Amino acid sequence: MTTTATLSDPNVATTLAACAAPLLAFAAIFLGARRFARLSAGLSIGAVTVSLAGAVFLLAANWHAEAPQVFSASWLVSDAVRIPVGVLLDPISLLMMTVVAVICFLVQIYSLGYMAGDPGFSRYYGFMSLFAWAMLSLTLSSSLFQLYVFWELVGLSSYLLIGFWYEKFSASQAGKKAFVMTRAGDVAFMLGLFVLLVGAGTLDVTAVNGPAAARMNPSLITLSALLIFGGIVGKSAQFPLLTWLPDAMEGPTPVSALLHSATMVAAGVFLFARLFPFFRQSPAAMGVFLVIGTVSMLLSSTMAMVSRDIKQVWAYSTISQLGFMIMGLAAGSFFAGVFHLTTHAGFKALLFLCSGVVIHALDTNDMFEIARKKGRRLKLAMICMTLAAAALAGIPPLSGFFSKESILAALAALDNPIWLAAALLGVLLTAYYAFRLIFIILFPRPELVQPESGRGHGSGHGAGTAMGSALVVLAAATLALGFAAAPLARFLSGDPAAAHPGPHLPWLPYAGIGLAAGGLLLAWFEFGRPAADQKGFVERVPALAALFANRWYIDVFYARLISRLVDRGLAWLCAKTDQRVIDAGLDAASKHIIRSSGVLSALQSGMIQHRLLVLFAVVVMLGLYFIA
Amino acid sequence: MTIYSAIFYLLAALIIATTALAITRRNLVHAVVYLVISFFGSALLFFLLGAPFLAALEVIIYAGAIMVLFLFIVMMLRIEESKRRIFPLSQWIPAAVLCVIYLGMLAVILSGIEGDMRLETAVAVPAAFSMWIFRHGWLAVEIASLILLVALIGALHIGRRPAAADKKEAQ
Amino acid sequence: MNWMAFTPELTYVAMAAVFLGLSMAREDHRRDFHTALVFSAVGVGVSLASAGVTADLFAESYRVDLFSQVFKVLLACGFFLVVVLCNELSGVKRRLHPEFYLLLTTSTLALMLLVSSVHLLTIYVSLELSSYSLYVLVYLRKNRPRRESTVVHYFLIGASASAVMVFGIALLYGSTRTMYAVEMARVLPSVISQPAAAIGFVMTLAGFFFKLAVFPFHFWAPEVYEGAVNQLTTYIATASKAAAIALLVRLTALGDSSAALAQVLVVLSIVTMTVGNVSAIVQKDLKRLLAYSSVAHAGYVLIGILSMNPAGYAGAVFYSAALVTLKFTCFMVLVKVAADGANITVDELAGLHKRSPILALALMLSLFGLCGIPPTIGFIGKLLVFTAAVEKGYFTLVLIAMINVVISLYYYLLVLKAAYLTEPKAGLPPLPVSAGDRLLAGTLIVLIVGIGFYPDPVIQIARSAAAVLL
Amino acid sequence: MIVPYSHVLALAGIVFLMGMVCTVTRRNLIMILLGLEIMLNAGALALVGASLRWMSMDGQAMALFIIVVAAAEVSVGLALIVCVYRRTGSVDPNFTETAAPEKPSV
Repeated sequence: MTTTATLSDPNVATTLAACAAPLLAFAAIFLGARRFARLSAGLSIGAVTVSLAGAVFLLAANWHAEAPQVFSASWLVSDAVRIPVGVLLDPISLLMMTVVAVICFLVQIYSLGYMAGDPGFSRYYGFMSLFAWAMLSLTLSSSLFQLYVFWELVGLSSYLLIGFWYEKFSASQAGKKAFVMTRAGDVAFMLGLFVLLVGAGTLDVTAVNGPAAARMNPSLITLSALLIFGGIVGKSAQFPLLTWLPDAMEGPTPVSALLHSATMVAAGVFLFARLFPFFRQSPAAMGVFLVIGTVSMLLSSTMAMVSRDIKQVWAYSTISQLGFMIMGLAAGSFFAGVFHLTTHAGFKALLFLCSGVVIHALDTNDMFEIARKKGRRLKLAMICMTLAAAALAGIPPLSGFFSKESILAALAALDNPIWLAAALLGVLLTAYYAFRLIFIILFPRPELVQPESGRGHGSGHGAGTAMGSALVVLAAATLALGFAAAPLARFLSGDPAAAHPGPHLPWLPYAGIGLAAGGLLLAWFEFGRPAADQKGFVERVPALAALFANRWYIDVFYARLISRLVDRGLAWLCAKTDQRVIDAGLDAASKHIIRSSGVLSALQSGMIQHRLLVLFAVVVMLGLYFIA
Repeated sequence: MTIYSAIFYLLAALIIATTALAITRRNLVHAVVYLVISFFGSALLFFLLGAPFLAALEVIIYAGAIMVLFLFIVMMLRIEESKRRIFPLSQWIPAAVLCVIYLGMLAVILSGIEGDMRLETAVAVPAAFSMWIFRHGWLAVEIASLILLVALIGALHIGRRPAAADKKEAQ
Repeated sequence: MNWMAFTPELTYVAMAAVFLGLSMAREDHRRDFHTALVFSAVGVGVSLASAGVTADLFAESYRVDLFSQVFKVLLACGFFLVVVLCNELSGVKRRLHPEFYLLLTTSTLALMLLVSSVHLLTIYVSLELSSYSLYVLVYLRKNRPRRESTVVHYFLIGASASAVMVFGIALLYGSTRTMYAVEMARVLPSVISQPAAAIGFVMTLAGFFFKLAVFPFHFWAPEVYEGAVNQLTTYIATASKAAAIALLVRLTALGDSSAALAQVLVVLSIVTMTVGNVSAIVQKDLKRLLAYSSVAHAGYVLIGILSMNPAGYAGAVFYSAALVTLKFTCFMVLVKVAADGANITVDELAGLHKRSPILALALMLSLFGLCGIPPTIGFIGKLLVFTAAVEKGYFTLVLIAMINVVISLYYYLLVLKAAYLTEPKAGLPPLPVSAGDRLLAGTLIVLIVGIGFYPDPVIQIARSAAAVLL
Repeated sequence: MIVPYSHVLALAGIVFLMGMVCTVTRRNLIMILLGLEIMLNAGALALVGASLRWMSMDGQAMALFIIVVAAAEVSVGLALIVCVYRRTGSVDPNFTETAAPEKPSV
């Protein structure tokens, strides 16, 4: 049941303006304004302000809307082929749009300070606008094809943004890894869409969530749901594709805040929420999602417990929180997942931006180093970071507590208590690793603190006005957002009671608080108290520490698998063909190989006669195949 | 078996034998001379199959001009005898496999020909053939002349001594 | 005889004659360039003027219809654009410029004759004429190590393909009694069950597979792309490909009813695009990378052809137009960046966005087009081809093709990354881009995006051209 | 009455095969070129046979043009061989492996 809107409708006009503004800014920056850094930043921030205003207006206007609104047109390719394009305004897309617009806006403001003086300042803002456009359009897409296109565009712009600053990123293994892993997920996503198209005959979101799926064969539903979930796994860095995210932290910190915590990686969870009714048709698939979410959440929490790199810790925690969201959704509570998505966007962006201030000022990522350089002197950043970490850990009355609690409630509704247990363990671990980091920085061991003179160049930087204001706004959101649970629940699912799904277990909030406090206390005992030797219990078991620090050897596994299969196999053959043709003359050793090795390697050696042989053989084979 | 079929089989044996000899000779001059005989055999076969004009061209162009050109180049380059195996192992094993598959394909082709009547004798009189060519294949004749022109230019530039070319460039 | 229908070809004959004369005259490369420019511009005009003509010439061995004329316009445009790039033909000795233009002209003439030929004899000799012109052209590059090796490989593979084709024609003729395409279309369905006809048909296609660089006839592509002068590589990647597509479409339309033929083409298509894309990933030399990407695109085009329905043929026609536009744009950037006529590696594109924003933009859009990202002309091409295949039920094939598209995204993005993200080496000046070049780049950008947004007119032309065949 | 068409085709097919074998096995550019000539000749043989089968001249015309193209092929091919020989002193088809790097010739 949807309302079909027309172009003259204020909602649609606002939506289009909000989406198009960043694109126009991107075009303007690249066509002319590139030489004027201030103008570029102004254009970009102006555009994102328009988007923000549009998003807020839409949210307000549709706060009490009864039915989702669809504006669809079709792109006439030819009279036989047409591609539907459109805008779908429903609670989840409106909420996500607002979140994206807010975070984009704040990060761009923050970047004014962070990126000041960078030679690529205007290009940075250009790519930021491109990203904002792609991400906003993704949230509003009415068909899955359109969503896929913007999904890829988001990937592209994130590639551009990361590579923008860190030359080494793209050249290094890390860049390739991020690209290959997300691409692997995208291939699955694409195949899933294909199966869906074949099975349901449409890619329209409302149709897929509604009548079209009902006509589908249940096994096809499961198949396409699992494949589409592959895309989610890739984008949201879930198990088993989780290792690219920590590596992607090489990029500039505002980019990490924007892409790798609040918006881009959350696109995966958004897609889950977007297709929630469809996915729910397949209990088997939902079971798989629950397992994957849980495994990712626990694995990444353990990894975060031993990392020394401040951004890495937040990256692992992002994976783990995304795992929480997926658990909530897979447990059947639409609201729990989306609410946690919203609150997480706020406090995780805050965490990264605070870390950005610290890193910018002290020029190091290592938390012990930060402590040594008296990171706690950066008061605003440290206060905000502590606040956000408390929200992450689920300490009331911060936003994270409420959203996590609703996920716990959703999990408690399941028959099998193991999921709830796993989630509670996750709460404990989260509080532990979050406060481990905070305590290490706040309470450096006195003998290690650097004398006053050697503080480096950083002391003057601190958080400027632009950066500081972004922090304050986010901190306020972290404080306040938790109390918006009931109205949000009414908005999202039309029922305020959805904030507490499942049976009412009076002990559950206390259990959550208790475990969070337990984790906090453990961290205090090991890192915070004056006599602490700042050595975690994990580090006392070397094998365990190594296991966690090496990310459960997932990377090693991939390296073996991929390098054997891809690098050594296919790519090696290709490279070798190439070398043999071009550089054969330079390589005396290869001659020996040609003579001594078997037929196969000779075929790859690029000798003209072997090529002719292949040519003739294939012709003959084709001829035989033809008549067979 | 008519006298014509006897001649055909004789010529076929000759062609196959001399071609086989030609492709296995280590000495290039021998190979070329065997091939000349093979092409003579083909020319006679063309005659038998009613293409006297083509038979003449085969002798004049194939056996005459082309093979003499080969002979000329072989003698001019004075290529020394290679001490290596004439068919390197890594090359002839796959080639042998290819042969077997190819012969299989040939057998399938031959067995699949429908209405395999014996060929009647007939002659395309050169005058009629030429008339036919110019009536139906006029465009092809013109294109062929362009091919020869391009080949001429190509041979001229490729075969030119680099030193001479450079000297001229330097002037 | 209707000579009007033959004017485009006659224009190029005249051009060839003029350059044959000039090759014996005094050396003057500006004169050569301007002459070529004028003639090729006239060629575009004449082929546009004769676009609507239909005729049967030369004892019906030569057919002028909408299909052939569309491709002639495409070829004339491609040739003209390549000549425009020859402004700084520094890869060829100046003394040899007339020969260069002469052979380029004969090759274009041959391709034009090819797209109109409906008799196997004419098809064969036209194909040979264009091949021989290209062999010699590849040799004309100066100061290129291993030049002989490149030409020898190209020549041997080409000659082998043509020998296979000759034998295929012999088999085909032996079982169908005719060499006229029209009659063959009538006879072939009744004899395609005979192995001789079927195998002869596949072997006959070999010559075009060679031109289009379909596996296993693609071995020449990387070397020749790398070894040839940049302008010539442009020509091989655009005009020569378009003509090969035209002929493949025309010939495949003959074997229309054969499911086995479609199967053969499915296999070739899958192998071709996979080999092309996987090999492209490891390439450093930009021209080599584009060579492998051409191989991959040959695979995509085959998808349209093997669908064997009007939509598929129209898709293939559209795709060839898209390829000409996109590939030409890529190579134009390459030629401009490598101003001294040398080859460039992907890394040497570094900082292109600073050295020349418009060229960088053109490169980005053409690469997006080659990947098939909407809204570009390349996306529409892929869409048409894929929908045609899905219509015929080739789901698996389309899936594999889509996976290939995703793989190809990787190396296209690497090029893009070099152009946009890496900083240029210190001391590299901005590229001098003349007003004419800007105009050309701008036009191409508008074409790529404009047709991408509103492709309907072009699709209609492609459709009516393909309708002529059936 | 001569022989069935299939016998002519068999002969042509075997000759084609021999040309093919020569092309892919002999490590000598001249022999490779000879192999290509043999293959073309086999094509001409099959065409002339088919021409007689159908009593039409198309096949013979095609054979005629094959001879023309063969002449062009040999002239270009032999010129290339001479060129390669000048540069490397051998006619090995894999001459790139032994070729000395070319000196810049300006």
